[in-house]
Order: sequence, then C-alpha cells, then structure tokens
Amino acid sequence: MTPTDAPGHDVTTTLDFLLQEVDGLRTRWVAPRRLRVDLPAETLPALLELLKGRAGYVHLSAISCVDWPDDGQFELVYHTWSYELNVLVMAHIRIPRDPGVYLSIYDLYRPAAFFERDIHEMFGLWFEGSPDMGKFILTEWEGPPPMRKEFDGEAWVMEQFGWQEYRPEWLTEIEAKGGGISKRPEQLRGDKGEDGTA
Amino acid sequence: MTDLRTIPVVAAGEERPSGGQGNLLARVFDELTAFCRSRSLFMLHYCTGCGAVELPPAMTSRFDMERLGIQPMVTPRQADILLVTGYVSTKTLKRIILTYEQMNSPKYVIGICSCTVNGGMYWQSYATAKKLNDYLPVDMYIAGCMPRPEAVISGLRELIANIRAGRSDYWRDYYRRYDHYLGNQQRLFGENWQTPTDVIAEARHYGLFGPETLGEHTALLEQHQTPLQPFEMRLGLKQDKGSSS
Amino acid sequence: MRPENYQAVSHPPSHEYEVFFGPNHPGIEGNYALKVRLHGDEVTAARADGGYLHRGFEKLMEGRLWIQNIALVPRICVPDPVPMEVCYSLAIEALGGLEVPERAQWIRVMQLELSRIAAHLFTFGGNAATTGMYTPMFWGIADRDLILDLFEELSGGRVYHIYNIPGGVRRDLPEGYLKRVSDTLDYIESRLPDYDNLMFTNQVFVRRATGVGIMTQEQALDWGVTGPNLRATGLPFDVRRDDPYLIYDQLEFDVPVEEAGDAWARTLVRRAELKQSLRILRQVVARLPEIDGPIRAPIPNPLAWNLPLGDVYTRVESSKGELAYYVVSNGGDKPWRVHVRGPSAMHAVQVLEHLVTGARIEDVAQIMFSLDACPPEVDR
Amino acid sequence: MSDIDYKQRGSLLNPLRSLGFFGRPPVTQPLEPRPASINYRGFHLNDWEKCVGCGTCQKVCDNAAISMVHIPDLPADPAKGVRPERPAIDYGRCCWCGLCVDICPTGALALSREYVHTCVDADLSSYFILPDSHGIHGQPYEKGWAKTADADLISLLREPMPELEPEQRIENFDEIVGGYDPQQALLEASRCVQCGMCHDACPTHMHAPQYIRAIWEGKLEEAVGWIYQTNPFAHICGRVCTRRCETACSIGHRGEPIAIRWLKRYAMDAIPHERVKQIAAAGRCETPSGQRVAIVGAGPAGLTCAFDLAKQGHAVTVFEALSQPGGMTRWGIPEYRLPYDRIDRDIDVIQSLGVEIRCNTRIGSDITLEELHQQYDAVLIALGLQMGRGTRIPGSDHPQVRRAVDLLRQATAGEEFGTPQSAVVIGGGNVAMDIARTLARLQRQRFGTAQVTITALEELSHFLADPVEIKEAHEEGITILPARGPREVVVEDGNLVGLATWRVTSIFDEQGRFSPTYDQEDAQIHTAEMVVEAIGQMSDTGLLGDELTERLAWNRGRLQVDSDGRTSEAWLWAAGDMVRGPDVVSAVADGHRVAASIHAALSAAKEQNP
Repeated sequence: MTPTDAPGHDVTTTLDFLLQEVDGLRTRWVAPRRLRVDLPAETLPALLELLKGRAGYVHLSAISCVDWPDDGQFELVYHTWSYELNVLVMAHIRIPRDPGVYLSIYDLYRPAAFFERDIHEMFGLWFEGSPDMGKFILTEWEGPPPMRKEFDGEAWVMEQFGWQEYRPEWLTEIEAKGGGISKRPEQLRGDKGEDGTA
Repeated sequence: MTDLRTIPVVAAGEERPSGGQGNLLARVFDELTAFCRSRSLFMLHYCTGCGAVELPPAMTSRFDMERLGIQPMVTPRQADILLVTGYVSTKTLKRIILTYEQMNSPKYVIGICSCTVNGGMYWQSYATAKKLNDYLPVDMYIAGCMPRPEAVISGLRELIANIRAGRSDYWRDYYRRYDHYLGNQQRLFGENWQTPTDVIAEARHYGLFGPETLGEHTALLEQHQTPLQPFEMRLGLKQDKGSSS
Repeated sequence: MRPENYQAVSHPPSHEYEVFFGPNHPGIEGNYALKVRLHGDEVTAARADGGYLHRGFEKLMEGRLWIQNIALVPRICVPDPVPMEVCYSLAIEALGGLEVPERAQWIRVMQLELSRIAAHLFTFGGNAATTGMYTPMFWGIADRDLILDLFEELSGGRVYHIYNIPGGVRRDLPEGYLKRVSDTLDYIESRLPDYDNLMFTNQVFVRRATGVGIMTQEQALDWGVTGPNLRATGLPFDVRRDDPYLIYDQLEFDVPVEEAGDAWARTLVRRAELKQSLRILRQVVARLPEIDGPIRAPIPNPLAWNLPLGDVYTRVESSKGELAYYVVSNGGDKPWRVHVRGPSAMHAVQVLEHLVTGARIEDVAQIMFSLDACPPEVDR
Repeated sequence: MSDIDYKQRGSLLNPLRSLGFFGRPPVTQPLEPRPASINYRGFHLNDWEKCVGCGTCQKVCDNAAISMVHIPDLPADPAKGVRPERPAIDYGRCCWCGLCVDICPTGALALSREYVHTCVDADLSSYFILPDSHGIHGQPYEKGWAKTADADLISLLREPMPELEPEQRIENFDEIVGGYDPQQALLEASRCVQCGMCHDACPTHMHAPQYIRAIWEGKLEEAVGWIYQTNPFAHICGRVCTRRCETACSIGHRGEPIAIRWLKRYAMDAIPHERVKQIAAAGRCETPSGQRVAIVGAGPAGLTCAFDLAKQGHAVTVFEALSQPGGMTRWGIPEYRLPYDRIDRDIDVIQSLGVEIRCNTRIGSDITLEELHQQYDAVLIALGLQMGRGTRIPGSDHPQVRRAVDLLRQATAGEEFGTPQSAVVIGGGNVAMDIARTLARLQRQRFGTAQVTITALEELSHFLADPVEIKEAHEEGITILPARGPREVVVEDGNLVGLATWRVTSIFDEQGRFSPTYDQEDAQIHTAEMVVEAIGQMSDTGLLGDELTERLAWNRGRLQVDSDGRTSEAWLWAAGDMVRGPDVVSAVADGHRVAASIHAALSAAKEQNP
C-alpha cells in the first residue's frame, strides 16, 4: 500500500474499468479522491458488493439521506472508502418518498445498522433487513420524523414553548418615555421577504 | 422569576421559625447550620450539556473548587447542588427532574450557560427545553456560552454567600408551587408524566404545602397515576443474549 | 419520599440483574447511558442509550445562513471542537469554490493539532480516573488548560473558538503568539516523562488496561472504526496522510500504530499521537512566520450569500477518528442538508456494546474512555 | 511503534517519583477571575455615538438574541441614516460568536473582556442588556473582540460601474454610465444588509431593500414590481435620482454605499418594456370612477399623480405647454445623463394606464384654469421651476447673459442659441454643471475645443452639485473656480468680454442669512463670450391669472399648500418643484401625496352625490 501517493492514472482507470461491470451507472470524478456514482436504487447492492469484493471498499464512511420533497424522493448517499485505493466512492440513489422503503446493506457493512437506524428515526425511512429499527435518539419524541422538510421545527418550537419575559429597569424607563422594543428577533424571522414596510 | 417570599405558606404541621424570632439557642443553631451548609457542598456529577466541559478544569488543580468546600458527588441522594450545564434536551430533562426529586433538601440548582435561561443557541430546536425555571426552581444563573471556570467559581461563591445568609431557598418553591412546575412538565412530557417521588406528600411532610401545591395538573396526575412498580428494564435486544458476538 | 401507594415487590433470587450505567454516572463520558445486564460482575448484554445530547443540529443548520452555522458546529464535539469548524468550513469552501490562503491553512493546522493535544490530555485524565488514578486527570486537565489559554488568546474563547470561517480564519495571530505556542509545547514535552512515570509505565494502569476491550483489526474494519482505535489494531490509516487536506502533505509526521487492539494499545496510540502532534506543531511554528499573505479569502456579505447547487463530502482526522461532513446546497443561502458523521457514532454505539459484553462491570468505564467516545457526536 | 518499554521498566513504584511534585509551586490560580485575553469575547459594548440603529447585528445573529429597542431620547435623522434604535442583547440566547461585531456596518459593537455575570432567579431580567460603552455592570473593562479589517464581514467597496472615458464622451451626448451586467448587479446587490435606512431616507420611501433583495435573488420582475409600488419614474430615477438613499446607507459609514440607483436602473433595463407596463398596471382599479382630474404640467409630480389617479380609476388629462412631456427631466437634464428614450418609456408606462397628455397646451393662453375648474372634478398644478433666477449684477441685462434653464431647454429642443467659443457659468449646483458640460460638448462639436469656466460662491467641498458631477466636469476639461463671487459683467463696445469676480470671504452672516462678503483686493476677470447664470430657478405663476392669484394664499412667494398639497381653493392642488424645490424624487413623493389627497376628496364627493 502506498497511501501517500495521490491517486494516479492507474487507480482511476482501475475503478472506471471495474465500474463498467455494473449497468446503469453514471460516474463523475468530482475531486482527485472523490468519485461520484449515480445509479438506480436496485443496482446499489451489486455495486457495493463489487466495490467491497474487488476494490477493497471495506469502510462505509456514512450513509446520508437527503429529502427532496419537490421531487417526491429521498436521496441516499453511500460514502465508501477503500484503504487500498484511497478513493472515496459516493453512490447516490433516489427512492420514492412514499412509501420510503429500501433495502438494508447491513449484511455487507455493519456500520450501516447505525446509519439506517438514524435515517429511520430522522426521516422515517424503513430499511428492510436492518437488524434494529428501534428508537435510539428520539426515544422521547412523538412528533413526525424531524428531518423531513415538511416538519417546520421553528414553528413547532414557537407553538410549544414560551420565552422569558424580561422586565429590566432600563426597559421600563424607556417605555415610560414612549419607546420600547421595536423589533423582536422572532419577528424578524417571520417577515423575511414579505411586505417589509418597516 | 417569582419571588417565593411573596407566596404564603398555609401548611399544616410545623411552622419553621423565621430568622430573628425564636429563642437564642435556635438562632445560634440556625446560624451554625447555614454556615456548615455553605461550607460543605456536594455537586452532583452529571454532565447534562456542553458547559460541563469547563467543570473538570474548575474542579481540578488550576481552579480548584475544593477551596470552596465543593466536591463532585456521584449520587443524587448525597448531593446538594445540581449543576445544569447548558441545554437540556427533553430526554435529559426527564432525568434531571427525576434526579432533582431524589436529592435531599435543601438542594440548589444552578443553571449555567445561555441555554438554561431562554433556549440559548438551540432556541429553535425541537429537541431541547427552553427555560429551565419552568420545570425546576433555579437558585443561581451563570452567564456565558459557556462560562469560564472562573465565572463558574464566581457563581458558586455567590451561591455560598446566599446560603450563608439564608437567602437561597428556592427549593421550597418546588413544593409550594408544585402544580406550576408539574404543569410545565406535563406540557412537555405528556399527560401521563409521573415520577417515582411523591412530591405532594413531601410537601406536607416538610410543612411546605401551599395553596399552589395542588391544582389542575396535580389532579391530572392523580387521575393517571399508576402504582409504582419495580422498574423492569428492557434492553430491547433482538436475541436475548449477546447482541453481536 | 416514595408515594403512599408504593408496594415493595419481592424479586425472585437471581444472579442476573440489569442496571443503568449512566447517564448520571462518573464512569460515563458525557451525558450518555448504557443499559447493562449483569451476571455477577460480568456484563452479559449491553445496550447503548443515546440522545441525551440531541439538539437536532442537522435540522437547525438547515434554518441558518451558511456563516451562522460556524457558531453551531463546534458544539457537536465539545472536547475537540476545531476539527468540526475546519471540516464544515472546508465543505463550504469546496461548494463555493473559495481558495483558502496558505497562511490560513497553516493557522488551521496549528489549531487542529493544538486541539488534538488538548483532547488527548483530557482523555488521558479520564482514562486514568476510571482506574482510580486521579493525579493524571488533575495533571492532564491542568496542562490542557494551557492550550485553552492559547486558544483564548487566539480566538477569544477557551472552548468554543468559532475562529475558522469559510474562506480562512477570523483573526491574524497576535504579536508574539508563536513564541508562546512554542513555550507551551516545550512545557508539555517536558511533562511527558512525568506522565510516563505516573501512568504509562505504571503497572497498576498497565495491568488494568491490558487485555481489556480487545478488538481485532478485522473487527475494527468490520465495524467501521477509525482513528486511534483503528490504529491500535495495527492499520496505519490516518486521513491527514491518506486523504490529505489543508497543508498536511507538506508536513512530516508518522502514523503510530499498535497491534494489540486493547485499551492499553489505544492509550499508547494516543500517547504516541500526542508526540506526533508536538512534532507537527514544531514544524508549523518554524514555517508560519515565513508564510505571509491574507488570512481569509474574501467572502460575500453573509446575509446574502448563495452557494451554488451541489454536494460535497469533506473529511478530517479528529482526535476521535474520521470526522466527515456531507453538505448539500440547493443554491440557496442556507444549507439544504448537512450530515455530520461523527467518528464516535461508530465506536460509541455498536462497538461499545460489543466490547462491553463479556467484560466485567468495573472495566466498562475503562473501555468507554479508552475508546474515547464523544456522545454529542453520536446524538448531534 | 511504542517507544516505552513498559513491560521491562514498568514498576509498581514508578508513580512514587511523582512525590517530588510536593516541592513544586502549585498551578492553582487565585479565586478572583483572571483578566481575559486581548481578543476575549465577553459581554457586549456598544458605542452609542457610532451606532445608527441599523439592526444588521440583529439579522446576522444566529440565536435570535438581539432585539432592537426604540429610544425616544436619541436623535433621529433619516436623511443621514440614523435611527433612534439600539440593540439589546438577550444573554439567554447569545453564544458570544462575535458575528454581530464582525458585521456591524459602523464598527460600534465590540465585545469586552468582562465575562462574569451571575444572578438569582428573581433578577433574571439582568440577562437582557442594552449594551452601551460602560459594560454591563458599569465596571471599566477593556475591549476584547472588536472590529478589525481582517474580520470585517461587510464588503466596503462598490462594484465599479463601467463608464465612458473622458475622451470618449467629451464630444457627444452619449450616456456616460454603462450600467451593470447581471454578475455585477448580483454582486452589488449582495452587499446590502437590508437595514432599510434607504427606505426611511427616500422622499417617496421606495422599497429599496426589497428590490435589492429581489435583484440578488434573480427575481427581476419582482424587483420592478417593488419599484413601481412607489415610483413610476423608475427609469429616470434609476439614472438621475439625487439618491438620498445612498447618503443614508449604513454601509456608507465606513465604505462605499450600495449603488442603489444603479441597481434600480439595472432592474428596469433588464425587463422588457411591455412587461414593465403589465407590472406597473398591477393593482389597477378596473371600474372607472367617472370622475375627471386635470393636471397642469407633465413633469414628475404631475405625472406621478396622474399615474396614481389613473390606477384608481379616474380619468386624468395632463396639460403640457411644451412639445413633449417629462418636465425638467427632459428639458433640464442633458442627454448624456438621461437618454430621452428612457423618459419616453416611463411616460409610455403612465400613458398605458389611460392618462391623456395634451402637449403644446399652455395654461392661460390655450385654456384657462377657470375653464379647467369648470370641466374637471379636481385640478392639480405642478408647474415646476422653469424660470432661471438672475444675479442682477451690473451688466447682467446684456443679451449674451443667459439663464441656464433656458439654454438647457433650447439644447434639448435642438434650437440654435449661438454656442459661444468661451463661456462663464455662475453657480455651483447640478444645473451649473449640466449647462457647463453641455456647452463644452457643443463647443467641441463646433470649434474642436472647449472653454468653459464655472465660478461659484462656495468652497469646493460645499458645492451643492453632486461630487460625481464635479469630478466628471473636471475630467471633461471644465475649469471650476470655487469661492468666486460675481462682481460685474464686463462689456466693451456693447460686446460682452467677460465676467469680473471677487474672492468670497464668507457667504452667510452671523444670523445665518445669505449675505456674501468679498475680498476686494482679489479680483479677477474671466474672459468669455457668454455668461450663464445658474443660481436657481423659480416658478412662472403668472399663468394662474390675477383673480386666482388674488384669491390663493401665499407664503413668501410660494403657493401655500397644506401637508397634502391642497391649496386654499378646495378644487385646486399644487405639487412638485414649485412647492418643494427642485428634486425629481421629492416631486414623485409629492405626486403620490397629492394623488392620495385628490382621491380621498373625490371619493368623499362621490359618497355625497352618488
């Protein structure tokens, strides 16, 4: 292993050559050590198996989920790293938001269990075959999966909680003279971009 | 922000002698108690949030809070101070309340960092509670995000001075206005919220039963209250033994 | 006081019982919990319970401007905040096509390594304290404080520096700063023999740590463990060297490894890494005065700053392992999605559960501290 | 890899060596708080002298910790961009990141080195602080994290505007300013911090923050919509506005203000004219009111009023004495500053709403005001200031002594007025610059060289003209002589040969009245074939007719109107320069005000006699 070498010509060709074995891939080198792969959801297990088995992609760095409500899709990104090639492959797939079910890759990568459970909690996605889809972080949460775009956390907070009502002396004095708080920060966030005849 | 001295105590049972009256011996004894209390405080060892990272420096050689007679204590039963170090997520807040109710009176709560006051930088987070004094009476606040060990120590010295002068008894407020605190807890945790400690009985016992100890929220609690069962822990393991070996 | 309706229940006689290990427990790092099932003093099953520090960072970041998030990110790992700032900034810079001036890159490396030393000293303290040795904790924390003093002078904050900003850093070095860094390095270096005496050659500690929480290299790879914990199983992987960022490729340093994979090996790797960090810092202190130029690339008005559509995955090596940010921009003034891959998310949940199982209850804290788990990274 | 051989050397007794530490001094710090470092981010300090209440700190605050507090005791000066507001910080939210300091446009905010604040629950209000320069406990602490050039988040420099070089422009009337391209406009718009000072300073309260934001977002049609909400003279104001907004701009305290005028121009130029018409017509009342309004004078005030009233469904007829509408914007402003096709576009938008403009119709000769009073439900006079004032110095009755407004009008009309080979202009305002630069161009076209001198009473720094105008006049080879007072027009043998001037020692007397004094030792004669007086304008109110003039109330020679522009006659309103003094955007503002008043009066009349 020569880890300090930048990925040379042979590494990129190796990967490009290898990835020809899977159909329906679109690959793009976004940075010297970053290969982006877009592929249909059903081919992902085949790709990961290929990468793990033939190119040393034993490290699943993360699974990221991105919500695209306008497209009605979830994007899942599998970031895998090869200790042999020292190249990160980011496999992007899109699955329909409804019903939001995908396959677990736990049998290939055990760290997937953590990420899949996390995505399940935060986005409500279900991974079939994942060892544990129980609650972990949000055990006390009964609302919708909070990371979904349609959940407006700030509005929820505004409804749920009150704020300190400070009555400092200086404010009382200023109010006695006809002044006072002219703009609260919460207000500022409310009217952003709308009619602003301040 | 309630001045608890304005809330009358109409409890049955023993009336605590307020300072200045009573006989000389009682006064001397009270003074002695206040002195001893203020010089020997045990701080519960519970890192609830990020401000806790400044506590190890405050406890160890460089800032050495043992100079003030303060030491960390591992169990709530023997601790005097509950230091809430910053934001409290809903999940942590439940534990904080359980812990607080287990602590023996007199007990003191210190809220450090911005988050305990008005939500801090997590003011728009769905996961954290915003105002600690909605759920627990707080004796002392220390400003900062996070406060430096020196600021923590300044706050603790202030608390000591208040205890010494007999001013810091916000813990009684929890009993006197239990309904208020319970209401906020129920609002956050749901109607079925129940702790293993019987605060109302304690209020009666300590003679701190006030007109606001009971109310609609305690009525709700009594409605839902289930007899305390031995806690059965469920590890939630798929296979019963050894999740991964 | 117990409720009036409390009724004691008699339990069937058993050697098996389940206990909470945390969140309110001195042997737990941060606000985290393990539920363990014991048979005698042997742990037969364990389950991690996180979320106590959950603040919904990823959601919060979607509601704040690109630059406002720099105040938020260091909170994700309190003992080692600089990698968080740098990693987030690197992501924004990659998305926005910002070229970080060289001087800023060197200053960032300086902070990263100072932060690593501080985090390791903190961990030594905690690690020793779990075996009942409190002196290393007192020393480690007091010595770490000297580094926090340096940070305070540089950035105005002891723990949350908020000093890195997309494009570079926020202030240039104060007058005579490198001299003070150098003095602090001298001091810490002079303290290492003391630490060796007290902790690393101390048979009490060595015997408590040896053979505890053993993880083979195969297992480590299988579980996605990174950082010192992976290197303690013999695999010399370090993001700084193998996926270099900033100016790490211009620096000389080794990637220390140990073979045993137990708590003791992990501690030794950290000790060796601390020395490597000192070595890197010596190089930075020597080179930095020669590197002139701006400390920040010009950025647009933060109130009106749209980043182009795109996504980026940036990684840095934090004191806990591989830290990564996946940032997606939809072309707006706020992130569309930020995913934080905290290194502890791997070794504080599945690995910890596994390593604790079969261990004795008194070693649980030792295992957790030797893994250097950072719960806020898990909870986010 | 490990360099310690613990298996051999390790001994149970090793830690005992540490007993030597008993002999070392402790590292423990005193209990009192240490002084913080020079950059420390402690509690806020705010220099109230510098703070203008722009609220940018509030916008950048990620924690919603900053509230703006209105303090009636503080001075308010919208024209200078000073609001009587100051930030108050909620330490229950603040995270001491210091972004507010780094973005503060004026550099008023700083963080101090003070970091200890504790309080009991009952005093929690002490967490809400109105910082001033004394620190939150009134203790003297030095500044910690303060503004430095490194950390400034405000971009102080304006996007450069492409302009014609002097040699490219001195011989023609081509427009000098090129206008932003999309990238430049975006960058310039992105500098805005949305404080709204411009909105407050603008006479017609244009929604500048909104349209700048819309430009930045790439929503140019939305931007045009915002512009038309308050100003139908959008093209014109995008080019020649006196831009009080930019004087008030917060960024201008330490850097160059946002180019608000050029951004408006960019948005207007970017949208096709037909689309602009649709946008401008938004909100138009579809049912005609059946009421008729006559407006005298097709300048900014009259046409703005016509625009508003037409949108509200009234039938509006505008009477203009000259051959084309536009008023001073057409007849007073040279084409190199404001091309005529832009005026035409603005007027076309107004006409597209159904406003009828009758040119070449002079009140008094073609139709009388009394007739208008009979035929229409309301009458507005917006005559403007079309007559130049004279200096009344000896010799100023010579035919080669001209008034600037007359010459400018003739130049626009293309009339021959006898371009002189050399000229002296008296006056230091924009009109003086306009006529000097127009004359220089005509001279170059005719003679190949230009010789124009401007003499003005004021020192250069106190000129009334826009500094940009002065700079450009310099570039175009015009001699500017400040602090010269006109003494007499030198006439020899009936021919004008020049202007004699004195050096001005003071302009105003002790009471602040206009009373210039001269240094008679320092006299000069500037030779010229023509002297142009550009010292001010007045209104030609003769067309009102004697009887009406008699009936109306007057105030120091100006028609007296109430705050809505209504005169003492219930049917007659007056607006524009004749009431407010010369300024396009003020005239527009006046037009809106009067339109609202007329609409209210007409609606009330309709209620009474349906």
